[in-house]
Amino acid sequence: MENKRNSQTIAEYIKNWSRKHSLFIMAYGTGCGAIEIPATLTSRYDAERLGIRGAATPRQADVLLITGYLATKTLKRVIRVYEQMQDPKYVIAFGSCTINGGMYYDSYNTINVLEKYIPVDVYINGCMPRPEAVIAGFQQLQDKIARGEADNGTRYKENLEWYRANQHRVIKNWRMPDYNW
Amino acid sequence: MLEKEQKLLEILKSAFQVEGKVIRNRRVEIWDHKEMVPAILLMVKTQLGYKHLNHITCIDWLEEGKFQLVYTVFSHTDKLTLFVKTKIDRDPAIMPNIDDIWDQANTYERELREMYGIEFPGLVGDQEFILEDWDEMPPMRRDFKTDVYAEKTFFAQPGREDAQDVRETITKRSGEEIPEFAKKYSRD
Amino acid sequence: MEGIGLKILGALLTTIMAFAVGMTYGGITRKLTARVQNRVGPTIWQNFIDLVKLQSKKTNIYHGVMGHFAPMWIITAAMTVLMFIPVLHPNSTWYSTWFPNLTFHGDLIFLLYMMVFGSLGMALGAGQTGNPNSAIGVTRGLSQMVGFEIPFVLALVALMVQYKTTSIQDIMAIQDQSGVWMMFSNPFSFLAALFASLGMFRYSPFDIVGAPAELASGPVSEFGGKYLGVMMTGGSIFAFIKLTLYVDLFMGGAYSIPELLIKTFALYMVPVFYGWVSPRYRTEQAIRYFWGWPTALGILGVIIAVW
Amino acid sequence: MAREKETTLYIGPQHPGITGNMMVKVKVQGDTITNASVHVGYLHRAFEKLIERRNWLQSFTILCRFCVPEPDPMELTYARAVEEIEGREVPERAKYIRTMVMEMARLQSFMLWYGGQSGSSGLYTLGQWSVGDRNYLLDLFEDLTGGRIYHMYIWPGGVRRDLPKGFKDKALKTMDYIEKRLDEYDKLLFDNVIFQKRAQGVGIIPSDKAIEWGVVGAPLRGCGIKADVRIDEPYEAYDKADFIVPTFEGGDIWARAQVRRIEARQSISIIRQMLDKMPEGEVYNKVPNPMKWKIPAGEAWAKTESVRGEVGFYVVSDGSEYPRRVHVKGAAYTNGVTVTEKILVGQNIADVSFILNSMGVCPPEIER
Repeated sequence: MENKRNSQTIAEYIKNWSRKHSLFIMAYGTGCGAIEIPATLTSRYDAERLGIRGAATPRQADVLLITGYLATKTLKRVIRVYEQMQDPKYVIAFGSCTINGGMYYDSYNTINVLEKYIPVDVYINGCMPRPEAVIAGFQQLQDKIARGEADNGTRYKENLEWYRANQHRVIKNWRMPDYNW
Repeated sequence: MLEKEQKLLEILKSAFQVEGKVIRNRRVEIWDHKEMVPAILLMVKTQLGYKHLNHITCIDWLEEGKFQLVYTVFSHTDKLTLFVKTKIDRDPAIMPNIDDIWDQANTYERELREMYGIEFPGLVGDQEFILEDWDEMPPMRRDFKTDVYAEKTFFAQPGREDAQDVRETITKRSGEEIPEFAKKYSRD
Repeated sequence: MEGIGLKILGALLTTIMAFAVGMTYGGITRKLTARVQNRVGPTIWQNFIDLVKLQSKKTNIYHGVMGHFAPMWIITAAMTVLMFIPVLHPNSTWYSTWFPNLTFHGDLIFLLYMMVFGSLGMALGAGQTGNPNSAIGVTRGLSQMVGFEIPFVLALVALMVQYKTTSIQDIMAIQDQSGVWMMFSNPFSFLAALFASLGMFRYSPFDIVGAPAELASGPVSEFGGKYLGVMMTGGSIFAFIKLTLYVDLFMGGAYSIPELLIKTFALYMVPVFYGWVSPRYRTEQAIRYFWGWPTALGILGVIIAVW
Repeated sequence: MAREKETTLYIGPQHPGITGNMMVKVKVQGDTITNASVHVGYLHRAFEKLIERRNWLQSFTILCRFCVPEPDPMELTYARAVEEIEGREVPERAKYIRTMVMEMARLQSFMLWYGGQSGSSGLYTLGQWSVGDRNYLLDLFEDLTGGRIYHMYIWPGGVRRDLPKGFKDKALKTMDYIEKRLDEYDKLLFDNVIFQKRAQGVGIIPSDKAIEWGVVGAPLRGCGIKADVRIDEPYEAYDKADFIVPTFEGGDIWARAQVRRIEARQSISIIRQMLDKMPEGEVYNKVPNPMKWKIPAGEAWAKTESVRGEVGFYVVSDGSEYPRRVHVKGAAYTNGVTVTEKILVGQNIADVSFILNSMGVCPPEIER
């Protein structure tokens, strides 16, 4: 029992268990991987049986899916959405293009490495990842949550200056409110 | 065989003294100076029934110092596509505005202004259409080097630098030989 | 003293039951919906898991006083209304010991006023978040309420006229004596009230308040975490209240909890079934819908009652 | 009575009702839209710039990503433009396969449209059904090409490989299943009074302005104008197929939905015909070493009919291994920007997402 709980207190264990089984994903299709999200949520793959369902606004969501490459214009919106989400929050990055730029490595308008701008919990590689891969990615995230290792929000807050510096490098005109969590 | 196409070319030639030719069936192209383009387009739209403006293409001929603009119009009655082509100077690039003939030309021209830096006098609408806070050279110009810019602005994942040719990289990193059948596809 | 202790215990029990039943019904609906949609679906306890998760989220938003106040308002309103609802039939043995709560004679009119309190709290809270989606959602919610309140009130008026009382307990007792449920003695009023219930439960086609594709979940779009959890709790208690009220008024009440569950579940499935096959109405279409046949049926019900 | 306050509402880029990653900025008075502007660019990946740096065949990896819900028309259009410049012949069997693939792509896109149109109006059951059933079509694609969404199957000179064994039977079986399901969808969607009420008289494109505005595809046919690239300029084996191009009067969402309803059935019929009539033979007129493959200088304009309307490619070659310029005019460019801006004015705020879905707006195609 102790081993399974991974030296968490009972309260922590229950919290993490419920977080694991109830993941609200942010309805934001940032890239082409978004085409597989409907497939993942519908009959054949049915992610809702794992407790995964959509949430309409960032306030209610737990998981931010970065479905593919991010244009710099979208990056700005993604950062805003990410900062509006409430702790604990998780980020799943889809596709090769979030890992190293993929086929857009030389494009002037897409970022290459997502991790430099916002912390990422799970990467799902492939272009584009199949629904099976997406579900496998979600399960990896669930394991991570159950172990109590998913600390996306804290990582961001602790290294905020570093992330901000990277973000400012891409977003030249920074007109965004500062959130104080 | 190509009567409709020939007839269209005749009409345009007699009206505007343009050069032109029939490319194949359903495709006719004409060349003219940039000042004449709005007049030709207005005439084909109002009198010949070429009411559908497909798009405006810009081709950058960097070596000549010219931009080639192609206006593609289509007639739903004749099922014919007409290309109105013109070449303009690259610097300064100015082209008469046609968004009073077709409303949707407004977006096409805004895109050209943003991507190639072609000015359309009298064009209204936001300066930004697709890009945001862009302060470099218009990116679709051929002398804009996108890879240099990307390297300068974004972070490359380690391992990207030597991965220009995947097969070479594999041999270098792991010592694995390229199989015989794959060698004929090598770059040099 | 002993009496008060028992009463408090009974009130607590009522609240917990209302909450549990409302949440489970929501879970069962999610499961059934999934089955209709060719899916396996979540467990029927999924709503409880969601609630625990929402409560365990950190919340660092400040949207003004009303932003904090609105969820509390909703849950307070829900619990207050619950106290005035006779959960079981007054003649049943369970009732006199556990569920008398605060029911008194003449409570129907009082309830009519109290029921809108929750929505009011929502409106005030959503108004202060400053999100335009919330504001539009609230406007829509109030418009829709104007729509469905008319057939609902007409049905209740018919009821009060027919039985010449405003006490829910008396209405239940009369139905019991005559042996005919209101549902059968005045079917038109029942139908009018049933149509109104479609609007109350906000399933499709009347989910115009929180329509995700239009308003990004409407009034609650700025509420997350604990706020949303509290709202969810309040909402499920309200669902139980509406169902119980309908059972009390039209189906002669229930003598035991299993009977109550069967009757409420049957009623709950009506809007759910309707929702599966219906797209969403526009606001003015929804109001026109309520002011059409349901209102006519309600008037007919009143005429029959007066007769 | 004082005028109501005008509110600005941003629908998107993060919004459940938006089709993809774009933004519609609407000004509303009460519930009525007084001004709408479509903002794009959130998906700009500089494709046309990148293609200048890829060689003729490498471009295919980029091409299919122009429009995610329906990538095949992009491949076909580009392949046809390249073939026209180079003068490369396509084997007869490849033409039939291409036609079949195009119709399969259209059909799966129709299924996605069923989901979008009903989901945006709150009928989630149908959305779940059709998007779930779409998987069967994607299975066919996987059998045929190896990819679920992106296929890169159509190449200049034909298709990459022949039909796998047993494909015909499987395809026919799937078509039977889909046809049965389509009837069920119609019962749920088109026979539904609420859907009729929502769709009729909403989002009207005036039929006398439609051509001038640059409307293409199903919205144009919904205005009563018979325009379809498949019959205007028959390509591949479409001249050998027997199908009708439906037109409906009205120009509203209802008419557009009706057009798509019939076209989905026509797609099934064309797929069956193609499987039936397909001749034996080669499928690929092989290109030389793709790394050194040069195309003579020239320009070509090719277009195909996708679900959203005509997709046009203007391809320019300067005689080297790399394309000089590949310009893409997606169907959504005018349908989704200027036309949508015009028809949204005067509509109810509740109908924005509904109209966007009926216009088939696909943002990656607009900004590329």
